[in-house]
Amino acid sequence: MPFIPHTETEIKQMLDAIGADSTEDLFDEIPPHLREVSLAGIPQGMTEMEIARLMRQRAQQNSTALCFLGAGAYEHHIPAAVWEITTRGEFYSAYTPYQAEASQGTLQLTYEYQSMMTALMAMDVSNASLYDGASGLAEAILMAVRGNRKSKSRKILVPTTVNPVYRRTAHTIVKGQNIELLDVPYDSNTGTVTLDEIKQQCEAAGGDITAVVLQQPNFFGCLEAVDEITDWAHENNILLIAVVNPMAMAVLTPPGEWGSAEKNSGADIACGDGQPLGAPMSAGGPYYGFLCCKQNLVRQMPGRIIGRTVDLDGREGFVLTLQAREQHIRRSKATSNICTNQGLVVTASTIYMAIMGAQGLENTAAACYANNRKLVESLTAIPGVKAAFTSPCFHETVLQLEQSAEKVLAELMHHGILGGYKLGGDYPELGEAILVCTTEMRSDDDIQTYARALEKVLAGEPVMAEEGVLC
Amino acid sequence: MPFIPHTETEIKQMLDAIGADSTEDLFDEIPPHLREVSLAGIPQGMTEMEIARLMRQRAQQNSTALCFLGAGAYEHHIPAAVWEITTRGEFYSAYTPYQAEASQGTLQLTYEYQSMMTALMAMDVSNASLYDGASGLAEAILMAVRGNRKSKSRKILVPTTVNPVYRRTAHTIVKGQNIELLDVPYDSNTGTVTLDEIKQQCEAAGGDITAVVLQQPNFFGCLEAVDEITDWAHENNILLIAVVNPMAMAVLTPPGEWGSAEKNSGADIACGDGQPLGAPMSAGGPYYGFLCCKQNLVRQMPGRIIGRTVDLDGREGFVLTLQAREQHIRRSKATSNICTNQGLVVTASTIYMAIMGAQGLENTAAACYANNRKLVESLTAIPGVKAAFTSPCFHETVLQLEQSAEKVLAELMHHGILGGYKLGGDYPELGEAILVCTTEMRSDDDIQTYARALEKVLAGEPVMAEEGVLC
Amino acid sequence: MLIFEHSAEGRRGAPQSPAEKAPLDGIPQNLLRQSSAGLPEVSELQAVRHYTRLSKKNFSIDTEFYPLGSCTMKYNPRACNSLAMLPGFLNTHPLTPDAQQQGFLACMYELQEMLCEVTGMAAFSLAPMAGAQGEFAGVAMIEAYHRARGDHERREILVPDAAHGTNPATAVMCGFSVREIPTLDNGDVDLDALKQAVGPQTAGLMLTNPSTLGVFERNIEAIATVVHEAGGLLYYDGANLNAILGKIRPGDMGFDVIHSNLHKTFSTPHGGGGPGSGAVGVAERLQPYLPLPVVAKEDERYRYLTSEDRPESIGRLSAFMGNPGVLLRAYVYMRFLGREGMVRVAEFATLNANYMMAEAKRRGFTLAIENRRASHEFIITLKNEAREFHVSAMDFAKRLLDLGYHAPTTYFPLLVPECLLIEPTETEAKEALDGFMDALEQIKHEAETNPQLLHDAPQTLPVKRLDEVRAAKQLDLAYEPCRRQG
Amino acid sequence: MLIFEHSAEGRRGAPQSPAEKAPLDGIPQNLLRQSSAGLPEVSELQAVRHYTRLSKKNFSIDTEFYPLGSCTMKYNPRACNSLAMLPGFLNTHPLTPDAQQQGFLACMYELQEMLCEVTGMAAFSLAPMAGAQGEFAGVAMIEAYHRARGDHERREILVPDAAHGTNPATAVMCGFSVREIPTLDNGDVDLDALKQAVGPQTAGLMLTNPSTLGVFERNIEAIATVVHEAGGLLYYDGANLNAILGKIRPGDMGFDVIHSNLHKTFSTPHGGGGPGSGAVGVAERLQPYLPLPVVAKEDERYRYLTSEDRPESIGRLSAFMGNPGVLLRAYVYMRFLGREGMVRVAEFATLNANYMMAEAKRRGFTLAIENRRASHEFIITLKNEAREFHVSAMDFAKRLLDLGYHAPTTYFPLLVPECLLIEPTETEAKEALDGFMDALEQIKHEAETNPQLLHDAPQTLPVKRLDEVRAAKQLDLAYEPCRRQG
Ligand SMILES: Cc1ncc(COP(=O)(O)O)c(C=O)c1O
Ligand SMILES: Cc1ncc(COP(=O)(O)O)c(C=O)c1O
Repeated sequence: MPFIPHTETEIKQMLDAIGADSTEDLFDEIPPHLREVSLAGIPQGMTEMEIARLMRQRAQQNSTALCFLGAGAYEHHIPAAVWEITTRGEFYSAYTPYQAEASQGTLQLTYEYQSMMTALMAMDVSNASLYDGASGLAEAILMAVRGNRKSKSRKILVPTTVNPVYRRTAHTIVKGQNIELLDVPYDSNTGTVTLDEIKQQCEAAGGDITAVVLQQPNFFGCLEAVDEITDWAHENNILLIAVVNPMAMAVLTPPGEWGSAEKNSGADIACGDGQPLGAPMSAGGPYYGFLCCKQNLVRQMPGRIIGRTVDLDGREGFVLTLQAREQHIRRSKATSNICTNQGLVVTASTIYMAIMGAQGLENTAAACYANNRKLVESLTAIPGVKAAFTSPCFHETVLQLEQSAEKVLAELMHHGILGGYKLGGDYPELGEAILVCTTEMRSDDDIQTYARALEKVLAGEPVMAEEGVLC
Repeated sequence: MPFIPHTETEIKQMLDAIGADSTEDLFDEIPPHLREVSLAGIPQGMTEMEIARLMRQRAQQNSTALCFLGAGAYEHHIPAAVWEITTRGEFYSAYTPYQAEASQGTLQLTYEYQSMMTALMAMDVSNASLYDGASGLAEAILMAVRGNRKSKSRKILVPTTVNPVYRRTAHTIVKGQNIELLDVPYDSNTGTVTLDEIKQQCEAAGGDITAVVLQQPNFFGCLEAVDEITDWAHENNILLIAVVNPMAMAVLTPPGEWGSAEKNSGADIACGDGQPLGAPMSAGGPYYGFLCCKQNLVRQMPGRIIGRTVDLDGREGFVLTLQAREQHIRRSKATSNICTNQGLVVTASTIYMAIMGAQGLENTAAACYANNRKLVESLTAIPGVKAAFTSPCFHETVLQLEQSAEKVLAELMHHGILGGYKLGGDYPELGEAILVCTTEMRSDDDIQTYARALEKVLAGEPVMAEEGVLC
Repeated sequence: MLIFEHSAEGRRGAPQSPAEKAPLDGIPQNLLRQSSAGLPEVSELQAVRHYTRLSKKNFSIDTEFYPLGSCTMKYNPRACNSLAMLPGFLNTHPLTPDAQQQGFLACMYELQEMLCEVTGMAAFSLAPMAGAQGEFAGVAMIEAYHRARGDHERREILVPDAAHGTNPATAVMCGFSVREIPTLDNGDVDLDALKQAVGPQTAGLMLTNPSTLGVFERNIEAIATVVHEAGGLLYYDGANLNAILGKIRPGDMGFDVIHSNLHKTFSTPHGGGGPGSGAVGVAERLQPYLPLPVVAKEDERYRYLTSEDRPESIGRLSAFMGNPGVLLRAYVYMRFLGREGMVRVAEFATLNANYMMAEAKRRGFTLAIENRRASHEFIITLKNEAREFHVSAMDFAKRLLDLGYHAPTTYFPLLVPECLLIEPTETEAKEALDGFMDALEQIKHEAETNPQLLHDAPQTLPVKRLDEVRAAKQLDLAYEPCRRQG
Repeated sequence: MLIFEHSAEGRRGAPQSPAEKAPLDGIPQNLLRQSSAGLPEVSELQAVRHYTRLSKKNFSIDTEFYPLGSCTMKYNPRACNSLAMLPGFLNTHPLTPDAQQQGFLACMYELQEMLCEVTGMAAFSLAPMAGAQGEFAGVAMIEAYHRARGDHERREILVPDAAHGTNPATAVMCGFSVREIPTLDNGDVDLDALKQAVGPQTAGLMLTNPSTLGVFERNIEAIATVVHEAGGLLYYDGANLNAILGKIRPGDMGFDVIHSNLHKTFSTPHGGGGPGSGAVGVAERLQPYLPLPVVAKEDERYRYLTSEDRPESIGRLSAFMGNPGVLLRAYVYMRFLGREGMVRVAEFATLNANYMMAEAKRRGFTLAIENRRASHEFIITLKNEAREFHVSAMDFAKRLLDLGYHAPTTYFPLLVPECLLIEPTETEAKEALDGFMDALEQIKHEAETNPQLLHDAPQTLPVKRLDEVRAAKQLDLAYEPCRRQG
């Protein structure tokens, strides 16, 4: 019996102690006519040997193409130590640290995580994680609505340069609470949002706006003018919600430092997806959403928070704190319903950040930037390919093609290349545009491979058998 | 500086404490003219990202063929838990357990290993491992020579059904001590050695023989008549050294029970390669040699031995014991020069045996046997293929071909099949014979795949493109 | 010691990033970070040692018996981890065309199908990333269903008072108000109170069955009838399916929508707090509203359904596919179990719980609910011990830690004073259950003779009892030098 | 508790083998096992928990500073493990045709080449599976060399008295007799004694440099001349190359043959006792005798050399290719380090050792050898403390364990009374070295004021001091029910 340790003798002893004749008796409170369950549609159990073989086959059916896709998930190098330690049984198979004294490992690690995130974001406080970046933005919006007592509107300005899936997800989650997300169009020249446009939308909405969302780098990879928008928001009692790529924050101005260097500057809430910091792409997850805020918003924070305290002997120790915000105490009045979060991925991410260090992360981020510049240079040298926007980018760039983006990407796939993300669906105005991404993983060779393949594809050359890496 | 934690400030502080101006000064006792070392032939250092990519490419250049090769290394299923626990830092990065109190993990585990091996082999004592099966046989022979005080000859009978590489390795290692290994030919009908032949070789050698070696199952996969040979050896004051496949011992009579069921029966020494018990094939290692003996030979045992004892409070604990046999104490009079052994593989093997349990191991061994029967049946149904010997086999069998074994194996490789081991090199008398092996890993489908491929190859059909799994 | 306290400026021990920083020219100065990123600078060895040592300060299934009620702390098979982490899965970008991730999609499709089969629902979405998000999806679908029918007045969700805190919190997130339904002493929902509560304002009822009291709701069919007749829908909080797997199916009980915590019943690891999966299943009539993505099979090929296929979907809950790595682990686990294994889970989880309950009674403990079968869990109340010896359930819990056992859930459900909610799961051997009961009995004896031992517990862990009040008052949520300097 | 004590007859918890046993018909009854195989029957969870808990009873590099002299306990990069365990390597059968394992063979070839470069030898074989087997190979080659020249009288190997025990043991295994050469107080070999000892019976000298006393042999060139002029060969015990990597090469010092412990200098893990690799390198004239297999490169393809290519080889030392998994780890590590990294190993290993030696002196400890540079290690002698306070080096060692440090090597080399041989390695930060020296100083103080603390140590580990005498007298080498019943 896989995973069941009972012997016949023990079963007998246990039933005797219970005073039952068979295990079937233990289910006698269930209405008998409901107890006729057939699981015919579920296959028979397998041995580990058989499953391992099956899963290896399945894994092999997935692509091993050279990845120039980003759009919210990024292929970064993850040091081997990260997941080897993360999957140690003591981290892997523990529950939420409700018994603090028996969970100091997870608790201290999470406190360190919070510290790292506040440092990286230059914010005051971080929680212990939310599900992912998209749902994290929803929580940030809910938090802003609770936190901005000066605004009654429940209206949030969301530029269309914010990841479209994030916008859709946020909508799903906040709509039940009568919160409105209002689009702000971007400048078709720069690929970024302008303060003028934001002002205009604010006025159009009646002038009372609860918060404005700003993504840096934005979905097009472009860098937004974060300082002036942050200052304007604060002047108008609007909270600023930053959505950022944490890897980029090693080299870009972090949300806590947006705006003029005055007392009240900086984003009020910073959120995003922690995936770039140690989580494999893994077909979409598990990643995690991070959430940081200024001190004055801490009691509006959803999710778990770890605090440092002392034990009876005055020794330092760590506990779950401010639990009165949470659903298991506050029930219907909680800041959120979140309970289970993405703890193990946070564990990995913390170890990742510790191993990389500030300098390591900076160098990695700078390499992403430099590689993307090389890629864009190589690709835009090909006739029929040009950069769509003028703004500087971090590690993603929108390229404008003269042929069908869909077809080009499909042909690149035949060359074993994941060539980028087709933008026409969410941004019809961009036509045949693709979003390409280059991390530190893409070598000069890889970039040349892409350039050569794109050249051939655009020239209509057929794929040679030996080039067809996979389909 | 990869792996070097020193900062400039610390280096300065440390040099100051030493009273040196630079690290170069610390090497001033080395003759200066010898200090001009250039390592131009060594490539520059790489980042983990780069090395990971290189190693993944290298790993992909290795074959993923369907394996019907045995001949001393076997593809068995290894539960995922085995190596996940084995590579925990506490096992992985510890040294030999010289400080017993700080090494109870490794020590107790090794004591359990010794217990499992004595149980599996039905012997009195096991050591903590030797390097591998081949060198282990050499140590067993040296041990027999030291242990058999009744024989002066230093002559050992070794049937040619013992793995040829083991015989060669043993020769390399024992020859310096004037020990002679004498061949005993096998019966060309049964593929096993007969008692008559052994007696004959014993007489030819002058009647004084120190030990006789017997492999079960033998190199041809055939089962030797272990009982009568063991009895005869003991009647003649000859020690019996068993070389066995430990997986097979789950279903075959273990060495400690060879011979008539009398007091003195059983092999005196049992050795072999532990690879089938949890070690991946890994291009040849690391595996480990196991070595068991009867109680009276324990002080002749080479290698480490763990004993159970008590601490100051009477609590059970484990220590290295009988160290007076070993080189670090006994120096030139030690039982062997072995120091580092194969500890981590033994760790894996112990966990493997614990997870499998007696019944699990039995079922696995029985599946190997059954699968091999299926394979042999399928293959010998093909014209031009027949079994070479009449004896029952465990999971390997010698097949006689009518075409060049070398060519057939090469063509099978084009079908993505490692078809077996060519015996003609070591056994010219067998002509175009191959040794095939089937473990529990080979499904009925795999067996049919082999049969179909072999049929085509023997019929001279060319390999179709889509069948050519790899070359 | 914090990792930051091992840090030294200028240390670069790791071979993990380019040694030199590429120039960032082209980015305007004001957009470039001026301060350091503030992460610790330690060597790889220091990091490995620090986190390996931290890990040793955790209790976990792999090291201790962990009978935490309502959390289903069962063995997490190691193969589920290693097979979910095969490079072919880890290296798949989520936006890879469907045709190039058929291996992964096949697993997801089959997982949906198996969940339908075992719960009796018509369709599943694997999108929700934990139980609470599954609840959100479920309640949002209830809302969408009523709205689609023009039934705009149903603004109330009913929740038994024994419910998990996520239930009321979820209802509110979806814009509903919450009304609590009381529970009878025998553990069943107060059917009369329920009848009083339902009405045209009722959107639905969220029910956990077996309830968090560890008993099966015997009136489930009557409850379903009451709610359905009032025009409401039935939500099944299937966080814990362990006790009913293959024994009874929520779909057959009349539920319209359910979520299942794959990180409990299907043994994906809890990871010290997550990630999980709260896959959500629905009856036929709710299928159009399922959250995306969902995987469909057409002509032996698998593909993600989009909002074009499902225009009425409540939408997306995450940027991609929920938590695929968790889903893969659950998939592997279900293939391990197979049809027969599922039933065994229920049988042995229930056997273990009932055995421990019988033993608890035999050893003189008071059960929260008498004369009922335990489901996968049961409750001891220590109210007598609290009154007589001034020891609390928390004291028992902490003392258990000293004896090498993780404590059961304490103070939940809120209805039972000084309670311990004990869930052994099916993967624990009798030896572990007996050891735990011996420990509990010993502590009971200590409470009577030497209660200070309990108050002072734990003594053998890295820290003694921690000051939670101070933690909440003198907030220290990040290492000082890391906090925003402004 | 032993794993056997968790066993219960009839338990089958593991999904790891076919549920049914296939029939064994066709095998004669007397060849079939009648008894059970005697392994414990535990569930997978029980096994995982048992061995996870056991692991926690070990000190290791990943958890503690481990300055065990002569053992080079440095950081074992985790990537070396994960990359050596890629399925492409693990699933390679050793008898796979060379053409189908080019990836693996390429690594092995390059490893040979890098070892040649860093040691200054002409050729390497990776076959030996640990240092001792490397020594065996080396001495066997010396034997083969003399024999090939008809020089049959050279039956003696010279070994300094400071040598590791494997050296004399190896010489005897190869059929030689051993003569010891004394060491001077300054740590150098007694050159006069050596001159006396050499002669026509001299097959060779085995030398460790830096010696096990932690100092560099300054007269190495003179020694080489003496031995070579007497017709002997020079063997370099390169178990510890850490102190000289990129600084001086054994080949340049005049050595004819060397082995290198890849599990020390090149950081493959010690694994609680192995496996290791004792790769062996030779000067041109010994190349024909190298043990097989060796990997050659021809026309950009790699292949194993066989005895047909190398008829004079001393032969094989193992069934296949030594310890490939270990070799792969060493290969990855060397690619990490690269040219520059090698030199850094020597510099920082030496810096750390000299710093600790200076600190030891400053804190009032007696050094075994005064006024010398430390190599990668150095020796403290506690003979004064032993005389004055009746505490031994072993007491110091055990007390260090209590303070969270693995003890240095004790009582080796045999020449130095009450010694601690301390090797910090290059991967430890100053913080760890200072912590250790503080602990040592504290213990010295305790020895003076409260020596009982030392005698009673350790107190904080799973067991107190163990009775080794009893272990050796009342032999208990296997769990009773497992032993042969006869
Ligand atoms: C009954 C019940 N419902 C809901 C939940 C919430 O699930 P999750 O923590 O996955 O969000 C839990 C888990 O704690 C639970 O036990
Ligand atoms: C100087 C010296 N020589 C030889 C050896 C033997 O090496 P191994 O243990 O790998 O056989 C060692 C290791 O302990 C050593 O330190």
